[in-house]
Amino acid sequence: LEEGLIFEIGRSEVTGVDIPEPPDFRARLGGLERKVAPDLPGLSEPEAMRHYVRLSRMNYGIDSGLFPLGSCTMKHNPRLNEKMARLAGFADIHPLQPVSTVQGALAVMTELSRYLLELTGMAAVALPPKAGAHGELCGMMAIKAAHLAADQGHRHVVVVPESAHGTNPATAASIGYEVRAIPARADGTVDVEAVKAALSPEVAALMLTNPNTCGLFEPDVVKIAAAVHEAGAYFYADGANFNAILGKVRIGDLGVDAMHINLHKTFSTPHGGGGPGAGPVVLSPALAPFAPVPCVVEHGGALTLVEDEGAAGAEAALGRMSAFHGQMGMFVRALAWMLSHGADGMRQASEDAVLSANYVRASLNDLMSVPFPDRPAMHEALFDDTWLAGTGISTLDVAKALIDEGYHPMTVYFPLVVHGAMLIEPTESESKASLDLFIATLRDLALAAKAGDTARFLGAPYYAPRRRLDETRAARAPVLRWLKSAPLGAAAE
Amino acid sequence: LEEGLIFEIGRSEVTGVDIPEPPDFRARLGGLERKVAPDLPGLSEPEAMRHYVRLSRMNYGIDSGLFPLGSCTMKHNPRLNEKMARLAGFADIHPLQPVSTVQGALAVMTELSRYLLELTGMAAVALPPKAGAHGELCGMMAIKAAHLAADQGHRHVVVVPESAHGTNPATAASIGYEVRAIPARADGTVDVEAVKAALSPEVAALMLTNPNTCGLFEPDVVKIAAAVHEAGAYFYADGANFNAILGKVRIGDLGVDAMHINLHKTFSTPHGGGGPGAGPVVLSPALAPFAPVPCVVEHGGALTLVEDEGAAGAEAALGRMSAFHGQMGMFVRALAWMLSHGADGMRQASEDAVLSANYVRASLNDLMSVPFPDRPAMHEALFDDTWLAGTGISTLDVAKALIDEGYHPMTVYFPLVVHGAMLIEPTESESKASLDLFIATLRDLALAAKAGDTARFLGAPYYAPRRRLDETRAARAPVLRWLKSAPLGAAAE
Amino acid sequence: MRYLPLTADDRAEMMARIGIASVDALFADIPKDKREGELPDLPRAKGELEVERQLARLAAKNVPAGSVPFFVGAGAYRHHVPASVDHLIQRSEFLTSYTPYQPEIAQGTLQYLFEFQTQVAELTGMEVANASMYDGSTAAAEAVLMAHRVTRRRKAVLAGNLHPHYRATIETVSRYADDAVAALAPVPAGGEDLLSAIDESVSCIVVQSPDVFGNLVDLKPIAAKAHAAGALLIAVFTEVVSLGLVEPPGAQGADIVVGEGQSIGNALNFGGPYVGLFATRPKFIRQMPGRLAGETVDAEGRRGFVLTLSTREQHIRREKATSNICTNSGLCALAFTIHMSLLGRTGLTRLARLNHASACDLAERLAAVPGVEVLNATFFNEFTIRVPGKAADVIERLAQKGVLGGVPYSRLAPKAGLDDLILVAATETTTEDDRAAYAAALKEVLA
Amino acid sequence: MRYLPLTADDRAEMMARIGIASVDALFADIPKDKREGELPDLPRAKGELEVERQLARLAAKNVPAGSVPFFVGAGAYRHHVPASVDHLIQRSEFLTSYTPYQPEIAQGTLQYLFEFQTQVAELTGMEVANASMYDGSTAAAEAVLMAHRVTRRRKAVLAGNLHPHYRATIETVSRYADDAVAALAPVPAGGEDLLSAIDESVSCIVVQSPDVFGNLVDLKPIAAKAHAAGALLIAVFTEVVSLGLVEPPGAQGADIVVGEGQSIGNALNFGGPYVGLFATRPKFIRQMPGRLAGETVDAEGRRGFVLTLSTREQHIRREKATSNICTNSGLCALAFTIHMSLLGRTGLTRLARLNHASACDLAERLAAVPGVEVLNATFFNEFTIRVPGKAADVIERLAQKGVLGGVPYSRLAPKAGLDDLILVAATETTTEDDRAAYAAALKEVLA
Repeated sequence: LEEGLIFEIGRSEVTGVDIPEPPDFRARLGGLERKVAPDLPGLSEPEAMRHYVRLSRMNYGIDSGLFPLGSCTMKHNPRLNEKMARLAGFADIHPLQPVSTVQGALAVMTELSRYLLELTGMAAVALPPKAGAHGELCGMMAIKAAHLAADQGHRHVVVVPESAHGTNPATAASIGYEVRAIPARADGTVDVEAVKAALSPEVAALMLTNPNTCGLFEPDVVKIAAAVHEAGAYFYADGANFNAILGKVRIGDLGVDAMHINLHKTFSTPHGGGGPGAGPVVLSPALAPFAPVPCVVEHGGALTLVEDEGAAGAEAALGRMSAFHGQMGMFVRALAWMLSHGADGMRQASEDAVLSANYVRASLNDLMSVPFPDRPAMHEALFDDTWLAGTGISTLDVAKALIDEGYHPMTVYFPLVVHGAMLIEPTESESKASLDLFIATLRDLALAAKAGDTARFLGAPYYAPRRRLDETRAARAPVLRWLKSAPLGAAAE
Repeated sequence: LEEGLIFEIGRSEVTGVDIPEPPDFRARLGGLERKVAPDLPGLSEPEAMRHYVRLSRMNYGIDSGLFPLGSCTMKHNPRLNEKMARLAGFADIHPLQPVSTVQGALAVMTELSRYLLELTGMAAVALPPKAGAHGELCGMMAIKAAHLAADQGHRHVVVVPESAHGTNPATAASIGYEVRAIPARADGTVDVEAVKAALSPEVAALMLTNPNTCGLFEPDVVKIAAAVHEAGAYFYADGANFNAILGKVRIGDLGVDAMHINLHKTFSTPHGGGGPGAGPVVLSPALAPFAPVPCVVEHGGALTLVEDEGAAGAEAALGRMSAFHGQMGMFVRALAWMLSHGADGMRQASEDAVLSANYVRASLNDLMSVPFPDRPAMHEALFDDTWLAGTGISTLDVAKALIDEGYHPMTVYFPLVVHGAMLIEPTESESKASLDLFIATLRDLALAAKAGDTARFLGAPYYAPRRRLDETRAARAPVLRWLKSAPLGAAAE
Repeated sequence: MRYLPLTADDRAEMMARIGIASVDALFADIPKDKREGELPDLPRAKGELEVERQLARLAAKNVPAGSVPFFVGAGAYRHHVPASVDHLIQRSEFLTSYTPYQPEIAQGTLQYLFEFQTQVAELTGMEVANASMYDGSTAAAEAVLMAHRVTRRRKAVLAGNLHPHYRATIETVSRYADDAVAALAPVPAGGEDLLSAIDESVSCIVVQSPDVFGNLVDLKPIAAKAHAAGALLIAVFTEVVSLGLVEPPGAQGADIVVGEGQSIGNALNFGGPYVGLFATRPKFIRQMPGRLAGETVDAEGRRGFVLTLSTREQHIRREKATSNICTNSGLCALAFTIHMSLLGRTGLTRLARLNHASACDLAERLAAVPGVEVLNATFFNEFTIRVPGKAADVIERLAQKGVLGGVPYSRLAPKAGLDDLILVAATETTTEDDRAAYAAALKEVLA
Repeated sequence: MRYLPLTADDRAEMMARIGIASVDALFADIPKDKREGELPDLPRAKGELEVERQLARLAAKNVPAGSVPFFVGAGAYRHHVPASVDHLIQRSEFLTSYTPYQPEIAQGTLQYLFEFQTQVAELTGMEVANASMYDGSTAAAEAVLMAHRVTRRRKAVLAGNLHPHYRATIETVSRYADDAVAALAPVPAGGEDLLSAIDESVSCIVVQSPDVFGNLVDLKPIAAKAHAAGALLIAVFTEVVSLGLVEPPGAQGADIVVGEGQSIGNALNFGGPYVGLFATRPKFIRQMPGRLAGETVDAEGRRGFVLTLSTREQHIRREKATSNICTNSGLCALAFTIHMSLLGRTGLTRLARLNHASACDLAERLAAVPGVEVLNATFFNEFTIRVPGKAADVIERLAQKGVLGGVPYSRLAPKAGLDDLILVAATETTTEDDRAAYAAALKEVLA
């Protein structure tokens, strides 16, 4: 399967869009006309259709097969949600139309908020953040804003467990916080004593993922929250693993002050090859006043938008996260998912997700090593590479061999606290037959690895659109765009 | 790539559609309740999505690559047309709603008719037929109706050239006509003298494809039409090859009395793996009164439907071809294609289609044998298997080898008048680069065949979802449905 | 033009290869005086935006079923189709593929046809089904032709309560094939005497159940009488969802079962494209029209599917073919198969029950409207009411009130002298509000 | 529940394998008193039909742009997107795929990102672009942070005619990073003095062109002054279609170019999801935020693509990352790439000309309305009018007449004291009838 680039297929005199030439064209551009038209190839529509269909066939998606990526919740993406998001009443409205003409859109935002608040037991939700990491940024800004408002501006440290997502320290650092890491216990959970030891009057917040990145629920989370609050700090929870606990526990009841929610994980909005996401942040009563603008408020039966920092209802707002009001297209999809599941279906979804992960773990633990076997897994099953010792095969090799079996690999080498980690999240949308086939495949691979069939692993994948790619070469002399003549790499150094 | 059947994947207690149970259910079925619920497996939505996506990946479509099927006109299927056909105002209206509530639908039918009449120079068009063969049936019924009305019921013979589509004799026979075949000339065209010799007072009609199935325009078509008319018969034209002559010649000007038009060929409505099609029939003034019901008529500014045979405006109607009014969904798509191309674009499309076919022929005629080299091809390039003589490779083997090169095969063994025929129709929607690649592939195959690389052909395809399938076994003991236990084949004999 | 990839330069190069100076040289075989000089008298090419505007304007002149209380049936039914169905049938590999004559690269199509055939057979209670016909009415006409071939007789009897369009379709085909048709008179309240019409001259009797008025028909005695006379029973349905709740024709002795499959997976589409279902007994397979997908193995022994028994078809037997049908309803059959796979036994049963309950509720409400009589003793999701005065006028006045209240039987059969009957359908898409609105509007119209 | 494949039997078998009697055993680590006993206080599961009805009801409460004469812009623009674009981005393999961390089975995504990067670079006149940001405003904020890293200075100057939302986004990020921002006052008619704001303390100056009022800005002198002071010029655009007609920032000396890409391939979506474009010079690549697709070869020497330079990113460098951005706008970038591939140079140029012509015509018509003043000497497809009285009131009254007439500047910047200005946009989707209707309605409103 080979497919050229549009720059090789297309021609600048061809176009796949028929646009009339305006009559009597006169420019009012003040001499700033483009001197050289952009050198962009055009494709006729048949050519474009074929090109992108062919590219798509080099991809793997949830619809292709099981997608066991830990911490990423690749679940079924209902097409109903796509259809709903494309209703003209949602897709063809402008963020700056008069609010009287977008009451239905504001109602969607209100309804989505209600669901998120009920599921989390929190006081407020900020819808604007555009993805999980953006939500983290928003939540941490709210914490900083709260400290500033309380004359606690000197708090400049954020405590983050070693097992955290990379975005956590990156987010904290990006708004000027110093990151203080704490190690995990041998059982994969955070030690409340280690937290206490790390806390001080300098600490602004603790950032914790719960269920954590080892796939475990932090049993001491309530104590940790209490310790954090006692130290005058806030408790930020990473919501990446929210899918394990819908309808089972409300994070507000655990003492969390802020958590972002990846609508593209738990609430099934499509990952789309890396976005768009949406990362609403739920906030505790203490942080609620510091939510960013805009927000929707009800006013005499009509809904309206508070768009300006400092306006009534947004006096303490942390500011603005981006233009306009957030990822409306994703809100509609997530709400459609919630309405479809209902309270009962959402709890069932979490139970099934957790059940499936534990089933996978229980079905493989005789062949693959489980670093933290003593606790039930949540919606992810974590393995390390102890079982590969002496085989000459690495975690990465197992991942690539899985591709040859028709699967997307699991998450590998994360969390960092486990050596050669393999993190498997089947989600609730796999059938038992599908899980059984996946388990059988992994068992077969494990036996092959132990039997010394190294070629099957080291050279893998053999049957994918590409064999392993030379990432070093890509990074050493980066070629980041197509050029007629020489690659850009040389110049880029 | 393997994928089980739904009967192996699904379970009867699973459903992918959530439907509430009606409260207080009481049946008014008079004791005719179903005793055993149908043994139908259900799939949850994620399972169904994956199953059919995987099945689709075992298919080849126009969007996958060039589709050079002669006589089938596999051209680009614009997605605009799909979008238009799905507008609620077209897709969500019922054929028996009051006509006052479907004026736009009737306007589409009227507009489509106007385009078809203008392109063909004919007097009337019957929209109801549901596919090309159904249109043939309709056209031949109109001819029979006209003869009956003129006391010419004794005419019981239809003259059909040997090179005709199989549907032509099948259609004629299905309404009681005897088929009289006439041979083709050495140059691939029909001999006007042979036609004259076959004509007699018993002859009801001549059925002719023009451009013919050898890919040639019948140069004597006007003389043939005159001879047919002189003999008191009608001239039926098979419209399968209409794509060659849009805006170049009007078949009404050639003396044709009836022709069906495959909207799924010339006018780009999708083939969809074998339908649905649509086969409107255009009629000459002599046959126009005999069109079937229903038809749309204008009446004081409003459009209305004449649905009943014998009603005013349909006194001579041949009857009804099917329930309701025809393939509306296809009408919208075809009209969208016509509006998009316009008069200029349609003529250009035909010119490009013919140019492309001749380009393919001119690029291959040194390696592959052209049975009728003396005339320009129309939109198809015909080869025979003379060039394979002595190689031990058949036309079928070449077709299957083409699959391994990533192409759908051309039409093979049709027309029957040419030995080992290969009929290639590139259509206007291929770029020159695409044609050049296809030509290079065929040249490479031709050279390989001549060089004696028989394995590449006889075992082909090697790289498709399946190797060659055992068709004899399938026909000898037919297994036409899935059964839990034994195959049906035994019982079927 | 966005659909035409060739540029002027491309064309020039291609002409050079062919050895011509102008593309007109390729059209030299067209008699010169017949070639079109001017372009056809039609508008020039339009951009997508313009085409979209023009067609959207026309679409806006129609009243979509979903926008009003809607009760129109009589052979086409409004059901809810899951979004996933329409998404899947638009996959390029399904939408833009050809008839699966090259099975190695058409297993997707062939396998779903095999699944479709099995589903149809199971639903109808028959052993085998084909890979689809154009629609229910043409399937019925093909069934009659098939019965003639099987019995070597040439006279069909049509029940009076057969959908008039189906009747007309069969009559038209029969007339031109010089076959005889005896069509009985309609009996709106059901209870037609069909047995006395069957004798040894008859090839088949065609009976619809639920019939066009909505009545359920007990097919068992008819099958018995037909078989005793050496004739076939052709059972017809126009609402496939009924088979989720009603005893299938196959269990009642039918020899051929045909019907309309539109309800599952397919939109109303103003009457087409739809999908004809066609099932029969194993002994008749080789007389069956239409395509058939069959199971086999490939050169490596893997299961695979092919079109089979094609010796029945027109491209092999030409004038001896079982039918001239070539293109069928592939994509509509796919929609049917996917929707039915989603439903499964559980979903289909629930769907059928909900339809029936919706119609039962509506019948009660309408029966309570002064002057209205519900004729049916039995029905599935459609029944017939008698109204004072002309049904067509009532329907028109209901439409003016924004209710699409059903089909006047007189529209289907203007000469039947049954001008006061309305066929009324309700499905799972009909809400309680819709039903209440209908009763209220009807009361007003009749007041 | 249609999305959950497990049956009760499945669950029982799975629990048996795990060795638990109840699924609650798996939640044992949740403190018992914190576990939810009752279900959340939310409605129960709904069928697809019901969900569709509920959301369609909400959608119907909005006024879609396509249903009225529509002139709203100010950072998001209504354009016509070919049907093929939306079809293609819904292909399962694009829609349901993950970030392409496993390049062997993600070449589709990686190749289109490479195409996207090249298109963005070419459009902006820069050498390199990343694989997209969330939107234009967050891209602008990231650009400022990048300028700080490059210059090791921490003060940004924002032009007064920068979109107020972009300004607020940059200010918010800067405030929490303890960086300084100097935002100038708006000059609606253009001709802002930007040069005097640049000195050696400044890391960057952020200039939008066309600016929020629609004026084109000559960036060349600003670039010269910035470079002389050791600062970077960050050029911003909110309407990418303008780059089909207007000299690109790269040709005018910009160091970083950011902007909103929504106009190409993406619907209005009430503000999101959109796609941020981000381009810069080769020497700054390693300071660039966001993902990058790069070309390489596979083990068999075939060309392939990977995510590269990931050492910049958060999952490698954690607290030292260039940005915390992780998920970006993959699918919106795909829509952009496909639409741009269809347009090509020819289509984009025509599209830009048609937009400009539409706006020019509208400006003339509105200028002719008594009391209305068009402020702009130059513009692309959006300009500013001054109306007597409050712009917000005028817009509201236009809306009541069914015309969505633009954005009151006061809505974007309530404290700017510019309450009589309306930003008015026209695109290729604006018809002559629309423009005439606007002028007529405005005349009435102001009368």
